[in-house]
Amino acid sequence: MIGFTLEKRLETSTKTNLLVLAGSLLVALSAGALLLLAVGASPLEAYGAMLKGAFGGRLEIVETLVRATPLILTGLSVAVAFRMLFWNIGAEGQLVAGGIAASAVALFLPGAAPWVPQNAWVYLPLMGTAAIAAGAVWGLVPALLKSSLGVNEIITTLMFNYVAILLYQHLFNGPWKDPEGFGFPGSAEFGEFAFLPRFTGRLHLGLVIGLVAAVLVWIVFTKTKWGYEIALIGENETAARYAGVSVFRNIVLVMILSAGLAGLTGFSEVAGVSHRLQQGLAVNNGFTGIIVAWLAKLHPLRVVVVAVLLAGLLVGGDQIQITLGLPAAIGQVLQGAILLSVLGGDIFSRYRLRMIRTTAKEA
Amino acid sequence: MTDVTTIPDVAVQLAGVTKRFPGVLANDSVDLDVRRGEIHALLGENGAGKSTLMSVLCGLYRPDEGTISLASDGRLKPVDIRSPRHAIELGIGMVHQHFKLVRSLSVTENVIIGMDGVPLRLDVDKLGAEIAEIGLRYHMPVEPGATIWQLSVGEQQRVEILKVLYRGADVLILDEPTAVLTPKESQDLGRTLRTMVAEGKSIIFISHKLDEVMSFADRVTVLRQGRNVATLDVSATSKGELAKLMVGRELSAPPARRAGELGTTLLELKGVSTLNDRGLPALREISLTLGGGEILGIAGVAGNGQRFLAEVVTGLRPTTGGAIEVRGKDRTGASPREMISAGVVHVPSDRLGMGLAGNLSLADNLAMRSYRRPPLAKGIFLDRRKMVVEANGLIERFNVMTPGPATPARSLSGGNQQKAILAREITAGHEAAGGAVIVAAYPTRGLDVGAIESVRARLAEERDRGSGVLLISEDLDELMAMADRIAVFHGGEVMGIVAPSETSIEELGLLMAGERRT
Amino acid sequence: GGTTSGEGGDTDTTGAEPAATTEATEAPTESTPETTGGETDAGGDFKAAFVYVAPIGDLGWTWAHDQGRIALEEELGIETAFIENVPEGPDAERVIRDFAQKGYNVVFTTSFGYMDPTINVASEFPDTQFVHISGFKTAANASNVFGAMEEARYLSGMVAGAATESNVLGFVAAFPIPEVIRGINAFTLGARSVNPDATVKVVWTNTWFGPPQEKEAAEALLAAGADVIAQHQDTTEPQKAAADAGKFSIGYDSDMRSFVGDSVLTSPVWDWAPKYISIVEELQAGTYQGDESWYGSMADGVVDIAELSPLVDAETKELVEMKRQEIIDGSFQPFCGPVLGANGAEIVAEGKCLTLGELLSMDYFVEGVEGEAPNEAPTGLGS
Amino acid sequence: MDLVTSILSIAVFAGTSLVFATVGEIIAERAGILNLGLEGMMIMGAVTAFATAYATDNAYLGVLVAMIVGGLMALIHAIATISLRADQVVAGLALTIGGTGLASFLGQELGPGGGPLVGLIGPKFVEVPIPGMSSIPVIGEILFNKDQLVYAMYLIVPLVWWFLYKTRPGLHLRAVGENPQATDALGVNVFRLRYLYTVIGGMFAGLGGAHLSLAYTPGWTENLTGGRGWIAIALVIFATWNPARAVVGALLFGGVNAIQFRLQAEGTTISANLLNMTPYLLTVIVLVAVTYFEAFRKKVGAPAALGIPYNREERV
Ligand SMILES: Nc1ncnc2c1ncn2[C@@H]1O[C@H](COP(=O)(O)OP(=O)(O)OP(=O)(O)O)[C@@H](O)[C@H]1O
Ligand SMILES: Nc1ncnc2c1ncn2[C@@H]1O[C@H](COP(=O)(O)OP(=O)(O)OP(=O)(O)O)[C@@H](O)[C@H]1O
Ligand SMILES: [Mg+2]
Ligand SMILES: [Mg+2]
Repeated sequence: MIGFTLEKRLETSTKTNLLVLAGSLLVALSAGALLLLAVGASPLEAYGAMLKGAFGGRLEIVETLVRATPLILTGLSVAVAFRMLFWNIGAEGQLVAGGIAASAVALFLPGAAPWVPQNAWVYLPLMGTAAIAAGAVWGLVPALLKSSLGVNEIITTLMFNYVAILLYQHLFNGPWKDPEGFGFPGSAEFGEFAFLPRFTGRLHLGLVIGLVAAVLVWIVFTKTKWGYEIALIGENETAARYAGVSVFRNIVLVMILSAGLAGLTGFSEVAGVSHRLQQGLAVNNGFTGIIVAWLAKLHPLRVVVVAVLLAGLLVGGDQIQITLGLPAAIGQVLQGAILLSVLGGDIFSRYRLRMIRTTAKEA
Repeated sequence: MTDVTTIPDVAVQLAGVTKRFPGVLANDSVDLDVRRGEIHALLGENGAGKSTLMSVLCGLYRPDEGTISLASDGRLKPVDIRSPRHAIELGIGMVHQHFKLVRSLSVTENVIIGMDGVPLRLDVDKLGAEIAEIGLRYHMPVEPGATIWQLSVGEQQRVEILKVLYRGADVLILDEPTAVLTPKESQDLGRTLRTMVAEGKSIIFISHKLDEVMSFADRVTVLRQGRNVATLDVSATSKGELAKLMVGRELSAPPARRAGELGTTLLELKGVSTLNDRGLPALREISLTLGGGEILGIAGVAGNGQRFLAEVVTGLRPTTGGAIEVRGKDRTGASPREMISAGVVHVPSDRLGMGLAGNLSLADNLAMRSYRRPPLAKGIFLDRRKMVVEANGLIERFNVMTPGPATPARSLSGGNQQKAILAREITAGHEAAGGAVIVAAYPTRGLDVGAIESVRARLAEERDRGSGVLLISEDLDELMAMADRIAVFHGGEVMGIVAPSETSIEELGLLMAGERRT
Repeated sequence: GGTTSGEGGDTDTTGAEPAATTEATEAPTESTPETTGGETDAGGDFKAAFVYVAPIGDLGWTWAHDQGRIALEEELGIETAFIENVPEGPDAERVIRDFAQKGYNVVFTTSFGYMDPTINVASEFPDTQFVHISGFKTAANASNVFGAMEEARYLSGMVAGAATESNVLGFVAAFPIPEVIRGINAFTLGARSVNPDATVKVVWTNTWFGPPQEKEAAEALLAAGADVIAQHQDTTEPQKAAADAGKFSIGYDSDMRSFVGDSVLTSPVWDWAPKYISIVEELQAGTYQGDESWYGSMADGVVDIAELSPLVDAETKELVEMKRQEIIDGSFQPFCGPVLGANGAEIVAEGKCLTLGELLSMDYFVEGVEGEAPNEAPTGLGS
Repeated sequence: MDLVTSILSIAVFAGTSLVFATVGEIIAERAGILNLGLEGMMIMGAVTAFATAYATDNAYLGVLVAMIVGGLMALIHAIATISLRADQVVAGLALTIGGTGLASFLGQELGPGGGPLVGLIGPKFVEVPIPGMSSIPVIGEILFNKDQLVYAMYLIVPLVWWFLYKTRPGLHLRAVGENPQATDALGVNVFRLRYLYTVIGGMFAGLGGAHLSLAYTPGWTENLTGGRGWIAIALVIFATWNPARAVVGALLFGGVNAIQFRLQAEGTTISANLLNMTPYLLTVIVLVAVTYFEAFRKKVGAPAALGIPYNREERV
């Protein structure tokens, strides 16, 4: 008799990893191709248009990087928490909380404290800090509930997303509405001192913040005692306690870092792109960050690469509709398919298929 | 081709069974036959392949090569055992080394899971009565309605055996059944097994305890590095010969009791109490002292508070009363980390559950105590290269068998996991000026004789260096041989503290059963 | 892009017979992929792009704009492209820029949240015209266009006020912003003009597009005694809820009677086609005032009410049609005094009317509305 | 109909889809499979149910197709997490992301002539008062003046409960999520059961979606589920994996929005945004309470092996 079993690989080479990844992507793109064929479109043309729309020129690349900026930061945010097996599904809400706080500083500090010099060197750090703090506070409640009472964090972080988004909508539709804005929703525009500097097009300093954050998180993970403790808790909480690591303290600290990074994303978006608090801050960057983090296998430097590629998919996805006249939702379907096939395909980098033969002929 | 052999009294025959795991040849062409109505012991070092071989027999693993034959109508027929279910249908049942019970279900429910012939609609009461009856027949009383997590380890094992019996198994495999039992429970189990073989069943019995093998078994097979090195009649062999066959060399005598003078008091518990996870008292006003250069044995049936003692002393569990002093300094309420700084180290009972993070590398695991301080730590940073260097040093000094420091701790054998933990803890203890407090919980449980020898030697060595060892063990021989004093626990209380020279195994047994020493 | 495209467009479209429009529109569409990424050829076609916030199939707001786009194709034979479901926020700016860069001569951005992105991109593409719907900002090549929906709301209020028996009207409202509040107030004024006892209960859903919530809100209003349900969202759920309860409703955006049935007495509707066509024609002729701020009225055709349901009695029909003519000829405006606030204050005195600025920033309820408004009614407005 | 009756009546109606989804997730989680793809499966169920019902003019066929589609999506989850041992949390998220996108796509393609479904009016389930029972005061209006799928819920919940606690396969289901090693060793096919119950869970989610698009808010619009899948996941914990308690939770949450709008219509002046937060905050509060008391009672909450892939030859 012949059968197949999966056998654990003792080590996985980079080549295997890349091969498996390529195979998974191929599966996902084929699934997408079937969908495109089903609606009578040419997959090659569609993928070509997407590629061109994402990376086909300077402007396209700039826009892809603009789209990647929040994904890098939320991807890092999620990676930090997941590394400790804290399932922070709440980056979206933490991002919004950060955006609210950064906007509050930009909108109201000039009035409340006119003596604070109104220049970017003073205001941007203040806004960033406020955003980190607000994101952290938003993440802290689930963290404390988890670490003190063991309340499931998937649900609490998720529910806090809704609460943050409702709060934010309340603010720009109500109390924070631009008095000059004819009653339309949205806060007043910030002063220029609260704009993140731009390089070219809309590409702003947020990208650099994201890259620096990625390097810092990488250093934390691989070069510090704290990173070691996070990995230990993620692997075996009891062992971590036994090793004298305070799990309570670390859940709190890790969530401050994770949610703080998400909050910083909110700052980067309001100060770098929208320059006011308005509709459009909660556009699923927090959720997409989960995909980014997972595809990057929680590795902070890979998060950057994955974020750029995924941003390319999103930006290129516009072209499906613009040039082919097909529903843009195909882009979202592709995201799901890529994530699923990479997840599923990962087993082949962890295991190898082995044929087994048993000699008994009959039962 | 159909092999037909005609040895009438053979119930099961394994021929040339080979099983490989990645990088490991767990069973190497093993031949084994088990007769009807015999207790056949399987001996071997940790990792010798005993559990693997039996897992093949009970359908859990598929062999890479080899044939299994079963007796039917007086002839041996080769069978291809496809799954545990199939094995059960063929009359083979196994009680695993690690219990396979669903903790949230009742005894009855656990026994009938997967049973054919149970009606779709469950009549739990009727089935429970049947199960209780079988229990009585084999001297294994059980309460069918009780939920598993409420049962003691010994009772859980009865449920495991009942599961197999209820299915009408003719061949029973018991993997280290006595590792978690008290001496009394072990003897009861022996009687039960005798009743079964008397009915014509065959029993394969894995153990590391040579005494048990000698007293229970009819024949014994010794595995070494996956190969069958000998199958002998118990009556024609000795403990010494078996030990030698297992490890391939002579064993030295257990380390002697304390040589030097008792040092200053390292650890003192004054009326310490604590609660278990369900909020019930687990320790009641425990008072103990441990001096430098002393081994204080802690005896007791599992579940009588020994684990909580270890957790309280190491700061893992808060106390609800009393005081803990380390080297004369009050440490009541100290965190695990503070206890570590105070020189309390811990060899936990649950190796993979607490002592190691299985998926992390051995190097990471060996750094669990030392990562906070130089040379591994530099400020907030951690020097990973130094970590590997240090791990290599420990691996070599403590003779841990492993491909290297990057290997995940999970893939080490139990014995080597224990060696790694000891290496880490003992080394950490050396940093404590004036001797460490070493809390060693069941440090030799499940280990083979060779590994036990080395663990005991390490602990004795530390004692001789002036450390105090709190040795929690169920193995009374071990305590009698190594401890300077033995505190016996029952129901979260100390029943008495005795010196081995002034007591007997019998007296310890009475204390463990809750008879306070007068 | 540039001004040349206007002339090119002219030559392209003048010959197109109505019967041939379908072909005329398809021909340029095929060439779209080739023209990506660059300048329009000197003699090239005129291209218009639309950015939508919801799917075209929402039967509401976006659907109405898409009718305008289709009219452009059919009547002027120009090439159009659109992208739907573009969230307000950073993605919008990218999409708008992409259209501008691909050489579209005019880009219509059809949601308030596209205002900043439109203005931003406009500054980078001075040769492209941008038309933003709703909002208040303009630039040299970015105009702002909206319509006086309150006029149609007033008429629909008259229909509702005449139909109610309980004298309680329900209004399922989206967000408390002036556009919605203006609609509620105009609806209320219209209702009370024919039925002084009528009151309007408001339930906010905080959704533009939340079928379950909008249904539940309508049911709450029905349970509170309302027997005509009006709404300001992009679904037909409130209408369906009313129909299921055997009550009347007023639609919005498009003629919802065709989807739900005659229980929808009428719907205030948008008709963007005339304005879109005139913009494109003026662009092609080079006469468009690129920074116009246009607030169209019923006279301009941008707003109207859909044909009344047969269930509306003849007397009301006549009354409504009369009022409609007065609005069109400019002799009537809903927000001319006297207008009283929900708190009893006199907002606009007899003989005065609200200015456009005051209309656009309305954040209080008038007399007869029950519900939560952002502000108390002020006094002494109008001129 | 007084206020309380009408709120309860709406709660039952609004809660039905939640009950289906929650019970489905309970079944899957009892087998040890956490499926966060509930939202994606529900919305796919909703769109395909409506498309089918519209095309065939048969609402029952719509329900059938929705259940098949929900089951197929769950099958993807099963393949990924059971056979390919992918992480259950992330695989579920992928399913929700992909499912939401696909539903939106199909909503624009499955209409007549390949056009959109939005705005079409198709067959739907309407109230079928049960003779006799529907005229019982109060109770009759709340319970027995509903559509067929609500009645199906009345049957399914007790049936699932009975199955889970009183039958042999139910015992196996409970055991498999609790200790797959033990269950496997007793000859129960862990893989097969996990596949089976994951798929059944998905079918229930599809059924929940069908109730939305065929009864509760008949027709198709984007975002029709509006996060109900996520609420259902929270409800599983609220219900401590017990289908009977899931009903209580689902009705509570089904009723919250109704109450919110009723209060507005009755003239309360609490900010609508704050009122809208209540279901989410309530979820958190309930979860905290459940966790807190459950921890005291004993540790029977989550199936012990929930979320852990099972591999016979690997040590745990
Ligand atoms: N999950 C695993 N993956 C890879 N290798 C493993 C795994 N589990 C065990 N091994 C290998 O099996 C060998 C023996 O392990 P095993 O746990 O069987 O030892 P053991 O003698 O049973 O220990 P103990 O008696 O303490 O349980 C080790 O050398 C290790 O390499
Ligand atoms: N699941 C597994 N995966 C990989 N290797 C394994 C596995 N199980 C066992 N092994 C390997 O097989 C060998 C035999 O292991 P086995 O558990 O059979 O030993 P054992 O004789 O039962 O030891 P012990 O006395 O500790 O129980 C070990 O060396 C280990 O390396
Ligand atoms: Mg072993
Ligand atoms: Mg073993």
